[in-house]
Amino acid sequence: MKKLINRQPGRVATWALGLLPFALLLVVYLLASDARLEANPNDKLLPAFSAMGDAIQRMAFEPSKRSGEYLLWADTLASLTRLAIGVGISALMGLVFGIVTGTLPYARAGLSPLITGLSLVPPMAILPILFILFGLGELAKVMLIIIGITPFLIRDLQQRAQEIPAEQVIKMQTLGANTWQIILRLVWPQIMPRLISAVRLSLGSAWLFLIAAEAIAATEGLGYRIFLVRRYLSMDVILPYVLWITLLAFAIDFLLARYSRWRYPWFHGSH
Amino acid sequence: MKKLINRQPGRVATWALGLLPFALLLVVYLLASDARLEANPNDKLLPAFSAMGDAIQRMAFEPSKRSGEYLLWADTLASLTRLAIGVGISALMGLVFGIVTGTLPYARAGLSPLITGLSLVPPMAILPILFILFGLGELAKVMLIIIGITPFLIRDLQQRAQEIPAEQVIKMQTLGANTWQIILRLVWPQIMPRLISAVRLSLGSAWLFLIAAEAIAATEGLGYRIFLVRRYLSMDVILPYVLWITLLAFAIDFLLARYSRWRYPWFHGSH
Amino acid sequence: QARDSFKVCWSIYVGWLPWDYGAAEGIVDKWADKYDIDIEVVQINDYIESINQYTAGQFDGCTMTNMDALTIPAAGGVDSTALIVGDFSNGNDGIVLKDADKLEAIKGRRVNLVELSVSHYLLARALDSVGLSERDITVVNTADADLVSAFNTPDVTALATWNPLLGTIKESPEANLVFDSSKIPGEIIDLMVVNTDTLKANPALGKALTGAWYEIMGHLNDSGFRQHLANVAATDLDGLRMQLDATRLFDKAEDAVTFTNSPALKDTMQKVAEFSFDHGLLGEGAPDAGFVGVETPAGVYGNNGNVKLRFDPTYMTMAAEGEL
Amino acid sequence: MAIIEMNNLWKEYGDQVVLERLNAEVQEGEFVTLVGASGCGKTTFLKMLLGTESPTRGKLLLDGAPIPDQPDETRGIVFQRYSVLPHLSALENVMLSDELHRHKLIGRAFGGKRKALKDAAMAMLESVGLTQAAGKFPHELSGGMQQRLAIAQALMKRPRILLLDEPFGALDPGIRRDMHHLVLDLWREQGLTIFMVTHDLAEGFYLGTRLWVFDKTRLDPQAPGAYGARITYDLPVGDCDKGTLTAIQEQADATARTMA
Amino acid sequence: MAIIEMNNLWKEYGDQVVLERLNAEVQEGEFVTLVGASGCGKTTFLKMLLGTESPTRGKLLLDGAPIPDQPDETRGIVFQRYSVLPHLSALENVMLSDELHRHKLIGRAFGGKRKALKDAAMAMLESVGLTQAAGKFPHELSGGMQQRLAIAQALMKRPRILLLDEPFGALDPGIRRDMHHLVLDLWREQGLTIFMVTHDLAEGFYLGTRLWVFDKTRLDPQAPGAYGARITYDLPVGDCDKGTLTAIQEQADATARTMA
Ligand SMILES: Nc1ncnc2c1ncn2[C@@H]1O[C@H](COP(=O)(O)OP(=O)(O)OP(=O)(O)O)[C@@H](O)[C@H]1O
Ligand SMILES: Nc1ncnc2c1ncn2[C@@H]1O[C@H](COP(=O)(O)OP(=O)(O)OP(=O)(O)O)[C@@H](O)[C@H]1O
Ligand SMILES: NC(N)=O
Ligand SMILES: [Mg+2]
Ligand SMILES: [Mg+2]
Repeated sequence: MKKLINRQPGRVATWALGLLPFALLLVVYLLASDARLEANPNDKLLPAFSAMGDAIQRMAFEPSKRSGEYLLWADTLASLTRLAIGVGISALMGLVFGIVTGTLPYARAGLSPLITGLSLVPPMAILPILFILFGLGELAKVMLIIIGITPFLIRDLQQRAQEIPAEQVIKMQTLGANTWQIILRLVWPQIMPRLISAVRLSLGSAWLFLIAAEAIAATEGLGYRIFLVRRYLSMDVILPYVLWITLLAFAIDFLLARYSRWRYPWFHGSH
Repeated sequence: MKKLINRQPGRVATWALGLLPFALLLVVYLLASDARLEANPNDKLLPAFSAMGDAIQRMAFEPSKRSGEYLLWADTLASLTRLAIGVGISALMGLVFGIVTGTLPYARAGLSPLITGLSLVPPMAILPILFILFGLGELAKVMLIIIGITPFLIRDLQQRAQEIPAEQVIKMQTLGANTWQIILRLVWPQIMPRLISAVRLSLGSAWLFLIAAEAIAATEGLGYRIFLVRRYLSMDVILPYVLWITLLAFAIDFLLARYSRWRYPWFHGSH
Repeated sequence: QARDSFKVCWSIYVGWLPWDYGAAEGIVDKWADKYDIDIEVVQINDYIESINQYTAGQFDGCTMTNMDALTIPAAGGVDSTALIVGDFSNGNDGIVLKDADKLEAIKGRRVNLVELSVSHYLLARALDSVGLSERDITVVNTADADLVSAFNTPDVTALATWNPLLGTIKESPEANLVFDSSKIPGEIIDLMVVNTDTLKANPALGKALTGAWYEIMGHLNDSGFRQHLANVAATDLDGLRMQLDATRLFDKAEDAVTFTNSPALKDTMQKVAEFSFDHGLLGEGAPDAGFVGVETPAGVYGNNGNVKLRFDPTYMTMAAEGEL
Repeated sequence: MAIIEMNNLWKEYGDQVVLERLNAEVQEGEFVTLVGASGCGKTTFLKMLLGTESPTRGKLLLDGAPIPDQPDETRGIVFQRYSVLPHLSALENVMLSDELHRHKLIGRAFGGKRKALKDAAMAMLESVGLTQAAGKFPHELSGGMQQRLAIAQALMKRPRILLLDEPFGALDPGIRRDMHHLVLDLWREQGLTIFMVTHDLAEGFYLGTRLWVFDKTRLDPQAPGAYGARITYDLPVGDCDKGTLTAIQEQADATARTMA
Repeated sequence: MAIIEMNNLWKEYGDQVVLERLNAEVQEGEFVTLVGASGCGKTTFLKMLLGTESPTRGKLLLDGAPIPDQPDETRGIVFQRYSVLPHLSALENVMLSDELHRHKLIGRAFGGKRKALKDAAMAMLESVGLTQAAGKFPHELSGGMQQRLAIAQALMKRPRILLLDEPFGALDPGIRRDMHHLVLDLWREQGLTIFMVTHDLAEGFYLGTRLWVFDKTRLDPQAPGAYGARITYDLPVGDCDKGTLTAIQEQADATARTMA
């Protein structure tokens, strides 16, 4: 018998093992839900799958009575737009400041302590100040994402820029490059795939901040809906929404990973 | 003249440059606060430093009338205890599951997909379920931290365990080690400093979840206090609390880094 | 089934603050001992979460308004009894506008409030009173803890909320209170709600809670009591007085019994049920506003076969008659 | 009986043939050195001896039985890098195998037992000249010292076969010659069977009792993976003239160029 | 006038003396090979020529003036690793210096200009035998091809001085010999001045017109950093017999052992 550490499951076993815990979770949910519904047929905490199916049908495929919109899609569009703008601006700032502080020692000396300090401030605790600065409109929602993830992105990309082998920076200089050209033709292109990795890492937090922002002041969005219906414990809506968010998060992560592999083969080839 | 990329600031310049943005922030705050207080002496949004001083005096050095406690310290103790328990349990789970999935291919096949799935679920969206599952005691407050950071810790440590060079695993086997011994004498000790790095990375999220949990179900704690006095827009209390949280976060991060260097010189020596 | 240990929860609102005094001063324990049971009184920071926890069965009783009692536990199938009718809001909830002192000016504005809460109900009633409807405005759901700072931003020109947030907002020179709950007295009612089955099996719980509550009410004018409440609410004595003044607190059990027995309660619950139904709060399965029956001493509103919320003056009557 | 025996041994990765038709016997106590162009399968061969890779055809026998399909204490190994455990001091690295043996559950010794293991380990460290470095971590040691430590660590387990994969490739020429003496001494003392891969033909000639050259006898420049390497020379060392050396060198170079 | 001149040159890191009292002149077109024990300061010396390290005492002159204190296009370099830019294809790597030169702001050429640069780059790639690999990224190339690319890239800038730091250390012996021919051809064609560090004494003798041995003349085993290395041999190549080679070897080995 091989030692456990040397034993590799086959293809089929890998799939089966991977699906098993999900199947178990499902069974546990079913049992718990049945037990609660037995005791109180109106119980809202662990709705039956049929109730969730109804809720999905209602939210996704029937126009809302109030606004005539298909709520799930309207919410998804609103949230994804905010997420895209927030993460996009953060990525841009992370890129610019990360490159500048990672490449230029003087910029690093001036900005790094501030960024470190800011990265430690819990954004949820300073919401009132954020409101004054950015109002309560779309900007504010997006701003919470930006404030939440930009310091991380900057610090990560600064690190990555500093990790570019000194040999390559020297090489650029021997080829006649000035500082600007070193940034443009060495640091920036090499940071791009690392930016994608950093964005992938920060997406979890971005979702968190998005949901928090939508819980604060909004009229649509996935987080808005969840916090709104939480008022009457509509788990039949919340659970499918959570699943949907999880799926979206997974899809975005997957697409970013794919894009990076396709666009930056040299990065993935050498790692 | 050296190129900008080659120019290094001296010791004094580094300090001066690093402090400059903080000084600027301070000045901006003072100006904005003065302007608002000029317009409305009762303005609560940007209190004068004297008002914050009074608040600190009241919260930190005078016993509360409700409980006779020194609120700032009681809140700090409560929050740090929750943070320590939450992060401690998460670290333990991260360590155990990270090692198991990182070392044993069968465990990885079975658990990795589940952990990946769970890591994508936004914990804020399933708060009601969490509170019902775990009650509203200390465990529940801590649970949000645990659910928030454990999937990240497990995935990171799994990655790190997988990165241990195969050569070393083989070497252990040629020295007669079985699977358990390989874990005990190779994987576990090598993962420990990496656990500290991972914990440092996750502390920001841990604070966020702590504050969110305290906002919902607590009667003391730094997050509770901030959300309590937010109803009165008591920025004179909120701002010092936020600063204090930032300082605590910084101190914890610093101590962990120091501890790691002291305890695992071999890790830091070779990186 | 009979038990001897219970948990009730409360959240920070002026009408419920006395529960903390009762717990801290041992009054609740004293009454629990008297009936040979244990009662744990738990503060929950987030109001909605406290109701959710109660609805999910984590607590035997919880403080909430009449509207939330109908739309959360009752609509969720948890048969609930309003054991103690503590007060009704008599100015504690209000609508504030910037740059206008007439409610009519709200037309076309975005109104920030906690959607589907009593503020929303208040707004609906207010709009009604000036011949407007919800279509004339836009409701922006805003978390209660953030309403005060939200008011400081230029984007926000109208909002509806309750105390102490309302009081803090009114301090701002820009704020004009254009409507408040004193114009709809008795419609926003603050209750101690307990699970009906639990109460039936354990009358001792009802007796102990009610007895404790009216003993606490006896301290209403003590300075120690007021100071305690002010501290818990993180305000001062003036702030507390302002909040109490806007609250019609039934410190005498007789008054609460009279209020509960009056036919107006049934009408109020009808309005609330209709509002809730219009906003989908009674659940998708609800065919009409009367889907969830509400039992009041003046009769049942709605579906007799599905009564889930009961206003039961039995225990308050006992208190009024000194039988506890 | 031969300690190692190969019968028509093949190793393929998918379509790519790495090694083909290997046939040889090695007796206990031989010192076999392996040379060949980069990528021709020397490391792959060692991995099969180690048990981390399995032959795809043919037989590889240890004492006449199929070789165990995972590493164990019969075969020690020293790699070019990662050869000692970075989190243990030099002394702990050398004590490790005894500790694992004595205490199956915790893999650690304490008290008097520890003292005994420590003495044995210090004796081994002395024989490789690392007494002074006993308390240091590997990252505090130079490359040569790390490799001496790796050898000491492997020998503590008294393996029957020692596999060395370019163990001195990263070392200074001077240090390398010192290591040669060390390895030869230990080999003689302990009666080991050694397989050692090297890039340095001279080293191969100097150290071994037997030199194997791995090379492709057929080469398709369009599809370098179509044919595998074989043992093209199997020389008892001493039995070679300058001409052989040059011939080997040129043949290996030609292969390397085609494959690069 | 000498292209490079050293007058009583020292390099220290804090207390540690790395190089001391170096004096020499190098004429344009010379091919200087540097050998010496590991850690004796060869790379440090190249860094001073490159301008990334400054002398702590004495003078290092280029054309009679202090050498620029940062890298520029007069001096090209090829390292043992990281020698080409991983995110550019082979062709782009070679075109890079021209693009940087033509378009200061964007460092990129388009259209007709790009075509011209491309042709020049393809010619250079051909001269190092990489025509086939023009479109590939470095990670798709073998080690030897990467180093050929690095040399092509450096030579496109037509530097006056080319610095090579063990450029072939990681290559197969056969491939290495091919590279020797390539470097010698290019050196002759372009009239370069070359400084090349190597660990392989034979390589040093074979390639250079002049061989420098860096070694410590004074050694304190208790404090290996107390004294620095000097140029202990400065041999015009060809002018050496077997005895010199052995002597150099033994001396360097002794130093290496003390320092290890
Ligand atoms: N796991 C694997 N999967 C696919 N191909 C592999 C694998 N391991 C090795 N190879 C291929 O097998 C061939 C032989 O590799 P090996 O490492 O044995 O060569 P080597 O002789 O040790 O070379 P070097 O001298 O560079 O160490 C190479 O072409 C390599 O690409
Ligand atoms: N930045 C630095 N700070 C302090 N000491 C340094 C620094 N760079 C190099 N040294 C020291 O200077 C000495 C010479 O290093 P150098 O890299 O020049 O040696 P080398 O001859 O190139 O060795 P090798 O053959 O191993 O490449 C070494 O002892 C090294 O530890
Ligand atoms: N309970 C309230 N808002 O009156
Ligand atoms: Mg190999
Ligand atoms: Mg060097």
